[in-house]
Amino acid sequence: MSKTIEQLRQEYGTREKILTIEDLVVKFSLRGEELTAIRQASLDVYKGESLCIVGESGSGKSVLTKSFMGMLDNNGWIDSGSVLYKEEDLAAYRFERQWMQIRGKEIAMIFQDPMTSLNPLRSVGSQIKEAVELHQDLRGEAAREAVYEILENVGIADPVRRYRQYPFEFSGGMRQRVVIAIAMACKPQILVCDEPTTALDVTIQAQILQLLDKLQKMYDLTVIYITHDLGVVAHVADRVAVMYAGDIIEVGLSEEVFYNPQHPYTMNLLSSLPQLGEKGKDLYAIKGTPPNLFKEIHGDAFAPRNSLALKVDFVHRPPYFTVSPTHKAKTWLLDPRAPKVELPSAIKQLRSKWGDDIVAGS
Amino acid sequence: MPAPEKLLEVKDLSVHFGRGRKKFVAVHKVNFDIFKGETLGLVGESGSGKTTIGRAIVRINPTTDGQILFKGRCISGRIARELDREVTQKIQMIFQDPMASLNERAKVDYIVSEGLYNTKNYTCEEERKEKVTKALLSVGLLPEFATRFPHEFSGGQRQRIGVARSLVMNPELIIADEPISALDVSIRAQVINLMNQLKKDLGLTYLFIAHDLSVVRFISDRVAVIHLGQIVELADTEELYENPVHPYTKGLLSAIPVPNPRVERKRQIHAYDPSMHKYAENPPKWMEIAPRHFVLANEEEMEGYRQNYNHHAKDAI
Amino acid sequence: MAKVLKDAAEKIDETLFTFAGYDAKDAERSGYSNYSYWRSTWNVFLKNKMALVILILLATVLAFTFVQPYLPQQKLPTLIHNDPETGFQLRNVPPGKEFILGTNSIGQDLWARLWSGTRTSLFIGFVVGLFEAGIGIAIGAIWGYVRWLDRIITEIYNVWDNIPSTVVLVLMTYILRPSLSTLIIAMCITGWLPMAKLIRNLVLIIRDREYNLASRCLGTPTHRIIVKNILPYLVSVIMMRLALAIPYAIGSEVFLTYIGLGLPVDTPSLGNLVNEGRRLMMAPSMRYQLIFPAIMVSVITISFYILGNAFADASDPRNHV
Amino acid sequence: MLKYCTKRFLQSLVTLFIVVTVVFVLMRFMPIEGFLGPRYDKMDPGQRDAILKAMGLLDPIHIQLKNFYIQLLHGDLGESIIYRPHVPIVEILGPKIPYSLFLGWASMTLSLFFGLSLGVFMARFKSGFLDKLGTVYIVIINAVPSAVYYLFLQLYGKNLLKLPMLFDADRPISWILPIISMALGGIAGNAMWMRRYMVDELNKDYIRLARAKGMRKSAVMFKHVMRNAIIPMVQGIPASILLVMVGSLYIESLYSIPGMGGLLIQAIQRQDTPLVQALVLIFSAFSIFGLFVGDLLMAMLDPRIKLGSKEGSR
Repeated sequence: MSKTIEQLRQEYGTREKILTIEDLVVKFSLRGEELTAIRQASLDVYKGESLCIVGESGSGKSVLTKSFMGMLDNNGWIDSGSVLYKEEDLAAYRFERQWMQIRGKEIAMIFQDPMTSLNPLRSVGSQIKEAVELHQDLRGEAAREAVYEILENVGIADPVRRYRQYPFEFSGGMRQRVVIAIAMACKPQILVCDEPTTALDVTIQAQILQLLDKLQKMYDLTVIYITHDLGVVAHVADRVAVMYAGDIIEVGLSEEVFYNPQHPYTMNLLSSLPQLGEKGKDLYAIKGTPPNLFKEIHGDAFAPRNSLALKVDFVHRPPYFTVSPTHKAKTWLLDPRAPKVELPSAIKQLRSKWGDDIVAGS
Repeated sequence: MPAPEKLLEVKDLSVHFGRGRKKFVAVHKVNFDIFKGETLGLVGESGSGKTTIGRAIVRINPTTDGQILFKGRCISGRIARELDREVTQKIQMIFQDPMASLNERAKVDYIVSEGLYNTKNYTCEEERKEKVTKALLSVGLLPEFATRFPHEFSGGQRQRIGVARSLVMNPELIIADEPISALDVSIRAQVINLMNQLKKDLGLTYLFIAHDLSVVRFISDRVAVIHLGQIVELADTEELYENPVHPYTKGLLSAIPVPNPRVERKRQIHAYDPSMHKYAENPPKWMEIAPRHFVLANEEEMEGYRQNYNHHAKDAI
Repeated sequence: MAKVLKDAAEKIDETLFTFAGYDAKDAERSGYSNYSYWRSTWNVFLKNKMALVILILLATVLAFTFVQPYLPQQKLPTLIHNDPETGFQLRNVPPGKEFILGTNSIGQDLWARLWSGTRTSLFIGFVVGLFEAGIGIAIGAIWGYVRWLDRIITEIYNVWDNIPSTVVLVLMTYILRPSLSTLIIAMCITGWLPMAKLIRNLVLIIRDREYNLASRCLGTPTHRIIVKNILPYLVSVIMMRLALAIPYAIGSEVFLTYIGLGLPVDTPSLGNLVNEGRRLMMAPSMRYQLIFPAIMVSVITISFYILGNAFADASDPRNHV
Repeated sequence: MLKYCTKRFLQSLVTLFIVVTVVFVLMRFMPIEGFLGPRYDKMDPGQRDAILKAMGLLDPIHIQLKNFYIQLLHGDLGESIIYRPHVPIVEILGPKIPYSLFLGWASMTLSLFFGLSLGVFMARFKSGFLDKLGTVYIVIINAVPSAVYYLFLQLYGKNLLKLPMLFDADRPISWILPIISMALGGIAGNAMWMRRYMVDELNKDYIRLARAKGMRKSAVMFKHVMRNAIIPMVQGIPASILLVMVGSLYIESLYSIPGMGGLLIQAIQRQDTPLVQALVLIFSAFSIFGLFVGDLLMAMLDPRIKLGSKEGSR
C-alpha cells in the first residue's frame, strides 16, 4: 500500500513550486467578438508531481497549457494575470525569442493525435534529432547516438533501422512513442501531455501511460496531463485540477477529489460515470450545455446546470474555500452559511469502500 | 425459463473489402444471436470489425459470406422489396459522431421525419408533425426544436435528435455504433439513461457497439468480444467480467482504467500476444465453456481454459 | 485577489444561501442561437464591404447592359456612320458629344458596340458557365456517388486531363470554324472537366459521412439523398465556380479572337473590340479604342472573380460565428 | 517505385496515342480547303481529287492513320501546304524551336524564382501588407484576360522604359519585355499555390509539435513548412511548360518572335492544316511529358509514394 493521505499532504507541504499561475485571463477574438477562454484561473504546479487537468471540451484546459508555452493561436492573448516559472513572469513574454528559452527546453508538450503530430515527409529519426540538436547541443554522429538511446528508452526496438523510417511506417502507438521521444529529447523540466491516449486503443493506452510513468521517474519530470478521461486521471494523477468554463473550480490530491469532491460539478461528473453507476438504475445526468464564453458570466458558471445551486451562485462568484491544506474548491456550498448537502450515493459508496480516511483528517 | 425469442441471428458472417491483393478481411465467420429485449454489447478495438458487423446488419456494407436472419428471415444479400421495407423500418442505427450524423442543412423537423417520408407512414401533415413531436418529447427534447438547425444543439442534444430520428420508425432493433464515445463525459449519462429508458418503455433490443468496456458493462445484458474480425468470447455480462477466459478478453479487461485512484494504481495489465495461439496446425472452433458462455479456441487451449475456469468458479463460490 | 474575494464574500446577504430551484427544461433550452445557414452566409457576405461595393457595381453594369438598347438616342452597334456632307465614313472620331466613346476605324459607334459586345460576351459566359455547372455536376455526382464507375471515369479523366485545354480549345474552334455556337461548344468541352473532378472529390468526401449513412438506414432513396443531403453542401462551391467560369469564358473568347479563331468581325464582342483596339494602340490618339473595351473586360472579370471568392468565404460555415 | 514509374510512363504513352489519333481523325473532318491551299478556287474537281489522292487523303481513314504513324515514327511530320508550300514541317520547326525553348526556360525560371518567393513571403506574413498586395496582383493576373495586360505591358514598356517593341535575336534588350510578359502569369500561379500549400501545412498538427519542441519560427518555416509545401509545387513545375506555351501563343506573335507559338497562329490564320496538326501534336506531347516528369519528381520526393504506401495522388 502506498502512502497515507496525511503523508501525502505533508509531502506536498515541503515540495517546491515549479510553476505558479495566478488570476490568468486569456482572451480570443473571433470575428470581431471577444471570447474569454480562461477566466481568472489560478494553479500551482509542484516539482516532480503529476498533475491532471480535467474538463470537458471547451473548458479551456488546452488553452491554459498553451498560454504558458507561448503557443496560443494568433487571435488569442493573455489579458491579465501572471505565470511564474523560475522567477520569470511568462505572462509578460511578448517576443518569440523569449519563448525560445522556455519552449522545449523547459516545458515540452505532446499532443493528442500521434497520426498527425509528425511530419509525414521526414524520417522519424531526423525529427527527433532536431530536438536533440536544439537542446542537447550535440551534432552529427553524437546526436544520432543520442537519438538511438532515446528511441530505446521509449520502447522502440531496433532504433538504427527505425531511425530511417517514415511516420507512415509506424502504428499509432509507436508514433505516440516517437512523439514522446521528441519531447524527451528536449530534456525539459515540465512535460505537458495533451490527451496523450485519447486517440489510442485501450491496450495501447495502458502501455503509453506506463511509459510516461517510467520516464517521469527516470528524468525526474513534472508532468501535466490534460484529459477528460477520469480513468486515466485516477491512474496517473498525484493531484487533480477540475476545469469548468475557463476556471479551475476544484483542485486537490487525487484521493481528495475522487473520494471527497466538493464542487457540484465534480460531484456530478463523478456520479455520471457508468463505472460508478448501479446497473439497472439511471445514472446521474448533467443537463444542459456549458455556458457561452462570449458572454460575461455572473456568479458560478455551473449554476444554471446545477440542481444544488444556491441563489448566491447566480449573483456572486465563489472564492476558493479550503478543504484541506492540499484541497480547495470554488463553491458557495463550502461557505458556513450554506445549507448542508448530501453527497451523491455513488460517491458515498466510493468513499466508504476506499477513502474514509480522506475526510477524517480534515 | 422459456427460450427467449431470437430477434436476429448472424451465421458465419464474413465481410471482405477490396479484391485481389488489396483484399482485406474485416469480419471472418462471425456467429451470434440477439434475443428480443436484450442489449448485446459488442466490444473491440479500432479495426476489429465491430462497426462493419453493425453496418452489415443495417445493410450499408454488403456481406461476402454467411447469413443474417431477422425474425428467421434472411435479410442479407438480395432481398424482396417488401422485406426490404420492413427491415429498413424495424432495424435502425444510432451513429457515433453527433456532429457528423445530422444533416446540417436540414431542419430538425426534416431530419426526424426523414424515415416517415420514406415509408409514407402517416396520413396527413398533422399526423406527421404529431409523430415528430412525440419522438422529440420521448428523447427529452422540446417540440419547439423542430424548426431549428442541428448547429444550434450541443453534442448530447444532437445525439438525442439522432435517437428520435430512429424512434419515429418504430424500430425493434437498434444498432448503436459507439453512440457515446464522441460525447463529453458529462453528457454521456444523458444518452445512456435515454437508451435504457427506451428499452424499458418500448421493449427495444440493442446491439451496442463500443470500445469502452466500462460503459458496455453498465448497459449490456450480454457481451461479445471481437478481435481482428473474429468474436473470441461471448457471455452474460457479469459472467464475462468475472470469469474472462480468452487471453484477449483478459488483456482488454485489465487495460480499462477505473475512476478510483487507489484501485487504479495497483492495477496489473495483462499483455495479449496473438502469436501464443498455434492456430496454423490446429484451427480454433466456437465452443461453450459454461452455460451461455462461448469462447473461440482449439481443443488444446480449451483444456487449459477449462481447468482455469473451474478453478475460478470454485474461488467465486 | 483571493483575499479581496474572501472579504467581499463576508458581506453577502445571508438569504442568498438557499437553494435556487432548478428547471431541467431551462437547462435544455440553453445554447439556442436561431441559426440559419443562408442568413449567416448573407450576413458574412455583407460584412465584406469591398465585395458589396463590387456587387452593386456589377449589378448596375449588368442592368445597364440589358437596358441600354431601349434607351433613347442609342445607335446601332453595326451601323457605319457617314459624314452627311462628304459622305465619307466618320472614322476614328474621338469621344465627344455625338459619339460618347468615339467611333472605330470604319465609323461605327463605339458606345453601342461596347454594350453590344458586353451582351455577347456575357451571354457566352453565362451559357458556358451554366453548361459547365450542369454537365460537371451531373458527371461529377455520378462519378463520385456510383462506386463501380469511379475507376472507369477516373481513367478517362486522367487521359483527358493530360491534354492541354488550350490546345483542345484551339483545335475545336479550328475544326468547327468560328461562330458563336462553335465558341460556346469549344469552351464547354474543355470547361466541364475540372468542375466534374471538383464535384466528384467533394461527393466522395460527403458521401460516406455519417448523416448520409443515416439516410440510407432510413431507406431514403438515392435521388433524395443527392438533392437533400449532398447538393445543399455543394451549392456554395457550385456558385463560386459559376462566378469564376464567366471571367474565364470571357478571357478565352478574347484569346481565341486574338489568335484568329474568334467571332466574325460583324458580331461585336469584347474579344473583337479588344482585338480591333489592339491594332490601333500604337497611335496614342486612337488608344481609347483599346482602353474602353479593356476596362469593360477587366471590370466584369475582376468583379466576378472577387464576388466568387467572397461568396465562397461567406458560405463556409467555419466563417459563421 | 520502378513499378509506379513504368505504370505512369505507359499511361502517358496511351494518352499521347489517343490524342494523336483523335487529332488526326478530327482533322480529316475538316473542309478540304485546308489541304489544298490558296489555289483551291481555281482548281476543277479532277485536279482536286488528284492532289488529294497524292496526299493520301482519299484512302480509308485507318490506312491514313497507319501511314501517318509510320511517318511519325520516322520523325516525319508531313509537309506544310500554305505557310511554306511543300517544305517538310520538321524543317520549318527546326530553327524555331530554340527560340521557343529559350524564351520558355527564361520565363519559367523567372516565374519560379519570383513566384515561389512571393508565395513564401505571403504565407509567412499572412494577412499582412505584402499578402494583400500579392493577392491583388494574383486577382488581376487571373481575372484580366492576358491579351489585355500583355498589350499594356508592351505599350508602356515601349513608352516609359524605351524598350524595343519587337524581338530581335541579336539585341538582348529586346528579350526583356517578352520574357517578363510570359513570366507574369506563372509568377501569379506559383505564388498562389505556394501560399496555399504553405498555409495548409502551417495549420497541421506536426507544425505545433515542431514549435513545441522549441524550434525557431523561421526554422519551422524552412525545414518543415516549405519543404513539405514545395513537394506538390515540384509536381506542377514541369507541367507549367504548358502555361508557358499558352503564353507563347500570344507573345510570340505580339513581339514577332520567330518561335513555334507564333507559328501556330499563322498556321491557323492561313489554314495550313498539316502544320496546325503537327503543332498541336507537339504541344500536347510537351504537356503530357511535363505531367509525367512532374509525377516522377513527386514520387521521388514523397517517401509515401517512393515506398509504395499510396498511389500517385492524382
